[in-house]
Amino acid sequence: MNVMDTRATSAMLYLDGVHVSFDGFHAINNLSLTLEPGEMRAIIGPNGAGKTTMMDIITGKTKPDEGTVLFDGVTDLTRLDETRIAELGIGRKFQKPTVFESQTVQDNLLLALNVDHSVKATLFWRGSKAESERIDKVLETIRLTEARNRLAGSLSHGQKQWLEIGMLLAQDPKLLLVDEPVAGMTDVETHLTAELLKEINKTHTVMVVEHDMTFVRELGVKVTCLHEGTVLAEGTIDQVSSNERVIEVYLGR
Amino acid sequence: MPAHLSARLCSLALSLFLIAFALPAFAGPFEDAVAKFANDDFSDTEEAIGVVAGSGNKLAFPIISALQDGRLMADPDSKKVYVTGADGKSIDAATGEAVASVPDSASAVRLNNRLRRSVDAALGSLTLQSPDVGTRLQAAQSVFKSHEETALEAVDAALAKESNKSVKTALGEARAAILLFKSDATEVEKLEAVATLKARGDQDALALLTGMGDQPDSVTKAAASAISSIQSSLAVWSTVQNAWYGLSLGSVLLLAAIGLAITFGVMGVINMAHGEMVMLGAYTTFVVQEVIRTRYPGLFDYSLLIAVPLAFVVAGAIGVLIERSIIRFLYGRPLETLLATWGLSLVLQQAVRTMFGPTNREVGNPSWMSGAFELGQITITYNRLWILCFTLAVFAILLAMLRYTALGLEMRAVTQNRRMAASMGIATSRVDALTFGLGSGIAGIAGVALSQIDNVSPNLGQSYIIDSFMVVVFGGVGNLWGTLVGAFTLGIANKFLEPVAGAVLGKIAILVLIILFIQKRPRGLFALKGRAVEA
Amino acid sequence: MFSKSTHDIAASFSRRGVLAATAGLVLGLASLTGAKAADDTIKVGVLHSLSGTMAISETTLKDTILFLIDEQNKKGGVLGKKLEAVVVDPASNWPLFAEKARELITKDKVSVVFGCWTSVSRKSVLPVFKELNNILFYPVQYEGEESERNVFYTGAAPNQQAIPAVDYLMKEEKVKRWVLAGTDYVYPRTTNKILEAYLKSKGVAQEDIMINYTPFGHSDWQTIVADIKKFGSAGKKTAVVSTINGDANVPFYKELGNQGIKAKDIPVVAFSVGEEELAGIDTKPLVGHLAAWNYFQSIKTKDGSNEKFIKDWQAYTKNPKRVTNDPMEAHVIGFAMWVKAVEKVKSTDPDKVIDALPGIEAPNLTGGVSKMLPNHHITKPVFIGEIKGNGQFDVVWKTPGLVAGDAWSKELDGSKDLIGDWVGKKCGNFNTKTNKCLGSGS
Amino acid sequence: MTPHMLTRSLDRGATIFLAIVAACGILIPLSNLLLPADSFLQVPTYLVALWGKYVCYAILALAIDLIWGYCGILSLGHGAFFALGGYAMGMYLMRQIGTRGVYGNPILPDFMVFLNWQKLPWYWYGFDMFWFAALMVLFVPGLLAFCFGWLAFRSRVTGVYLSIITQAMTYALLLAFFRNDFGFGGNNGLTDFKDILGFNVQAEGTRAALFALSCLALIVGFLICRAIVSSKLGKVLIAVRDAESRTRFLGYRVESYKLFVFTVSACMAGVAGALYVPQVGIINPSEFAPGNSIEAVIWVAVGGRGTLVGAALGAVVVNYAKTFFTSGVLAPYWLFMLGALFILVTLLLPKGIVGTFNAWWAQSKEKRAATSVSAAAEDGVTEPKMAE
Repeated sequence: MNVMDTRATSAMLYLDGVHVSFDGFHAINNLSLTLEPGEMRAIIGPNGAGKTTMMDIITGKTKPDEGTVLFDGVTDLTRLDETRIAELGIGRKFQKPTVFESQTVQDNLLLALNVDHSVKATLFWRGSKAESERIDKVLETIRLTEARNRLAGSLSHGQKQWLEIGMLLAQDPKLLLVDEPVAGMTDVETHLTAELLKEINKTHTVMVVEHDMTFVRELGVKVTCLHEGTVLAEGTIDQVSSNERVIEVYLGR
Repeated sequence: MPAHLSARLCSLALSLFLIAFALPAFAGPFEDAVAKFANDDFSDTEEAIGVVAGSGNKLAFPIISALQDGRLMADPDSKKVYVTGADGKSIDAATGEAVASVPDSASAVRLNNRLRRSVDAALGSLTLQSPDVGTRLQAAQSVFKSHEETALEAVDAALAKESNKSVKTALGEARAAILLFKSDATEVEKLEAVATLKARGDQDALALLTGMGDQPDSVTKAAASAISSIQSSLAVWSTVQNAWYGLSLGSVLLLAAIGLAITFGVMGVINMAHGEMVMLGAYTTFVVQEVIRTRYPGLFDYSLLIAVPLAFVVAGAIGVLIERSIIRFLYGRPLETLLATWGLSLVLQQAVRTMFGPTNREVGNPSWMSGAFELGQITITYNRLWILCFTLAVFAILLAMLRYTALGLEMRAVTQNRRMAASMGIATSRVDALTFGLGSGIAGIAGVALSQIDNVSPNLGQSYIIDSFMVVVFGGVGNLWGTLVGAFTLGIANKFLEPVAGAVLGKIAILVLIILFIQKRPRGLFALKGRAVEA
Repeated sequence: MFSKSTHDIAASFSRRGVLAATAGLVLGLASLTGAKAADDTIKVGVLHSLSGTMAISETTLKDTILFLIDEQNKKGGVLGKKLEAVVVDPASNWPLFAEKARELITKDKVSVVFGCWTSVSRKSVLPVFKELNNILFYPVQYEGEESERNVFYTGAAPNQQAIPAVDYLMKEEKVKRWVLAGTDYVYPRTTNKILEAYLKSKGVAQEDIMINYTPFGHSDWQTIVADIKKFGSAGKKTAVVSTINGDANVPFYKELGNQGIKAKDIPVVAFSVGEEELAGIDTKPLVGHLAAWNYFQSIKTKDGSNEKFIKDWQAYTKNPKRVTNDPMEAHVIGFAMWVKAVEKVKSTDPDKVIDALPGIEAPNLTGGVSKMLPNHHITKPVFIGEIKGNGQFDVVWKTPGLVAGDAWSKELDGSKDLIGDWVGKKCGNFNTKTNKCLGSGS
Repeated sequence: MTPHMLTRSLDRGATIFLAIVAACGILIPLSNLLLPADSFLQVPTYLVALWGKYVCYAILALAIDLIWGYCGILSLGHGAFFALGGYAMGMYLMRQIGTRGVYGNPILPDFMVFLNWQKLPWYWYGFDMFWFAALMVLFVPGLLAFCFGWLAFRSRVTGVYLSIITQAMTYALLLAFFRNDFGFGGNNGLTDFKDILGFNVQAEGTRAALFALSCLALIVGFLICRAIVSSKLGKVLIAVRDAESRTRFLGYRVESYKLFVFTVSACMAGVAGALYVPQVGIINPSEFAPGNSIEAVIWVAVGGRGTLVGAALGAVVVNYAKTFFTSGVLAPYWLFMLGALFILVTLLLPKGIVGTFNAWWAQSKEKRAATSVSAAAEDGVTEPKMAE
């Protein structure tokens, strides 16, 4: 841990001593975590470990009671709101797939493109070739080219998950926060998703929250285990899964 | 001038002429005065009261008290006046002789406010030595109010004999009031009077002191200091009074809002027909009272006790019916519920208008809810006090119900996690219906209480719906304690603003404050926090 | 025609527009049909709210007109034709009043309209009556300051209600201190302005007048009643002149009763509280409080006209407890005057009837005869009644003769030189100083 | 508005709607003015005024649909903006009366004269000029909406909370305008208008012109709404409606978008009110009554939320029903019918008339939905969810 502190300034994401509580319940307790640029990190932990709340803190949805959250070594995220944080380049995929169900797949991606998001720009927007090319590319990546004109609400669960990942791609953020990307997916889909994330990781920093150990193993990246709002263990999947306390937490006492 | 009126004036003039010339030949001043009651002229009646009361005749008391109760009958044709007793026996007022029957042409001698005051004053000095303590106290108080010099003798006589402490104080104050206005009273007497009134220290004393006119310097000075001391104590009391009014208004708001706190706060149903549930409760009260009036008049004081459960059942049953037939199809679409229930409120209003007519219906106050008592220098009306107690009781019962009964547990389970509750074997649709019924039933109970202070008309509900929503939203949706605090906060704030800004501006100010407050705390005073809220 | 054209256009687009176009067609046709008036009857428009906040007061007036028409038809109608009532519901909605008035006159071709209660509803329909030249009988006491060619005001003007009431209190009750309490709208504002000026002219000091306004439907009277009590305990006899409107009265009187303000201490004289309003309150604690009107149900008449009217009315409504009130009497007078005028000119043509109406006399229900004046107001007696325990009034005072209604108050600076005279000057707001007809009245 | 926005906004449904409105706007006044009064095809003046009123309501309904149907903001206080626009116009009309008021005062309106006002309050200055009043018709509702929205949207007041405080806003304004001291004529409001731009407001020609103008305003308002909802901004609005926080995480400043449409919508409501006042001849505080605003929302629900055409249609249908039921034998029962209509529409036609029709149409021609993106976006508005 001490080793990491010295590299804090160069980290893509840096959390230190973060606390948050709801009505006396400590959801996050002295959480410290660092993510290097270009890294992919898997976060595991039982229900209520504070995984989603951590993401809420990073993306500005929840304000921590105390602690430091730095992005790119310089930006204090605790002072910014969701929009500003998204503009800085942090994209998020939700635990429950959240796409704009009454709009087409293509429009979902169009909305996600990281172009000027001001009211004026969207009001007088006219599609450009570059934009449609990017959308085509993303559609291809997430294998939804055929479904581009379908309403997002009519997609299958797995397709929705992918669409949401596709929206992240269109957003092209520096840091991707991916919450349970394979929940409810078939084995084949899970495998494809792992491949997709690895591909994405070539150009982006990624944080994945996931329960599915097969999937985490397939990703083959450093794993952090959270419990009761604090880091329980960190290391390779094998190191973490052999950690006694982790076993205790997962299997109950 | 209409013909009949001039005819009446002519006959009046004629009869005056007859009285003036024909009667004095065989009657004394007392008999003359009594005959004047038959003239149906307020000035004559007033004159007659003065003469009769001051005559010392033993018939004076029966005549005046009969006059007060509308038992003094006068025959305009024969100029005879009769006192009818409660037992149906009558006497001739002038002679005291019993008469067999009062002629049909006789009617009760009419009074107006001025005469009522004269009657009070006259009865006051006549009953100062009544054997009954209550009557004596009342007599002393009416002498205090009228403070006529002529009563001084009677007051002094009564004071000498009086043994009861509170009557004695009242008599002392009456005496002080008389002396203060008596032109030939000595300076010492007047100073004493000022001191007595200062000790009394209420609005009436203040009124006498400010209105006493020219006095010797020393008295004026003493009065000025008494006035300022009374005024400063009254100022403190007025704050207390505002707080009480605020509590009272808050209790009305709370009562109207509790039902909504269940249907809207707990279930998330925006029930625009909530006000109509209140109205149904009020109409239930009306029907109950109507039945009691016609069939069992003795039970009138219990009418509200009977109406409360009935109103709960009526409004609750209609609530269940509404939930089953409309609202259950609209769960998860709160804004659509708003529209449907708005339509429903129109239908219910018009239904009541068709059944009971558009005009206000009379709902009486039972005797234990009428009147007021003084607490220090503030007046507390019984109906407001009872409504406050009633509201708190309803609130407590509701809380206990939600916490300790099986239904309460199921309700909380269903509202927190419907799917989970359903999978645990709770019949969620039954719980929904019952919850909505409970909210509506409580609104019905509120209607019983509100019928005591407001109109019972088809529009009754409309006047409470907006306020109720404000209270629930201000307090924080889904939190009964928030509703309680919200209601009392708004009530008290309103009542402290009203004397400063006036009723209209005060209300506007409250609304603006709520709007601004919601900016600060978008989920109300007692908002639930955490991720669960967002999900 | 427009329906047809829209249909043509729609046809060329068919598909999605069909629904909208058909709807338009149906609606258009439906509104065009039924415009033909039957010739064998004379139509009488009834423009009173039957729903919404004003239904509480206005529904009775609708029934009154239906009753009067029924009675008239029993006598053979007017000019040998039966009268036919056309009832609409303007729903206490002021723009709807204007719309319904227009509909009554243009579509239903009514010869006269009896209607409105609030001033704003009258103001709303006024331009319609002027434009389409028809007749409105307005039966409610109001703030005055108006005299229109097409409107006949059968309710009281301020000088037929407010001023006599204050006179009575000054004379009979020796009142020296005044609370003018009202709902914040035009009638109380104007009445209080008039009364304030009048009281000052009688030597009442400014500090002895307290003016208080509350919003419509005000229901929490605790503070104000306490203020009145306080104001009343300054050593001078105090009275409240109440112009509190409709719904707010019940909670006001209940609070008065409960806080123990007896009429003999601080009497309240009201201009908007009649038998109908009292039917909703237990009046025992209110005995002795006053109201000023031009009619009370309890008034006994020599010829028994009032008694007969009440009996017929209760028989007609099949409700032996149904009360009568002042605006009802205003409609009775207005209706009788209109019938007489129509019979006089043998026509229902509005211009002829309007010209014939001033000078027409009709018996009122209190044994006198009211007369339509050139300013389109009528002469009325003024009564002061005390509330009795049974919800009725006991008349304690009345004006010696009939009082002529003033369209323009003599107490207000803006209107003291104005008169309305539709006979000689043909002008509703004639300035007697400059001898000019002001504004639109010309 | 740039040309590409115009072409983009006009799909078939929109074109038909505009054609119908334009036809009404031209043919009804012409028929009223040119045909003899006894002709069956002549539209009587009272119908012109009546339909003019409906058209104004339709504009208000469009304004509400823009924010509710597309952005999920349920305002229960939109009547306030309507009324403010109406008051701005009413003040102009009052000043136009000049010396023709009953007291002949050249400056002060009648209600000020008889309440003894000595001079014109400052906020009445400028309203004698039409351009100023016309500006205020847009500016006053717009400013109020901007301030209100700036506060509310920034602090993320949403859903029911927002609905309730919009209701509080209009209720507070209702009470304020009832106050005679406020200087807007109290309960009686502003009335007895004479001229507008030198034309007699009562004249048939003026009425016909006002009707045509209202239709024009409806067309322009409709085009503005279409331009907004068919632009990318429209997609963002729908995104905000369906998943507000998701939109935020994509980097959209949701409050700016809401503020923008809320203000535009308020200005439209203001215009509707301004056109309404000369046609009905009165503006009074009851226009601020919360019930009126709720009713306006119901028009939109009846016609079909999120369809624009439906909103306008709903306003006309409900108000026509009201006119129809409040006369004749049905008069005592009309509230039953209106209430039942609201209940039945929400229960049986949750998408409203046009929404249901669209769904039916889309179903019968399913493949059509896939061909055009914009048509799909409109047809496919299924079950709009309440914003969080």
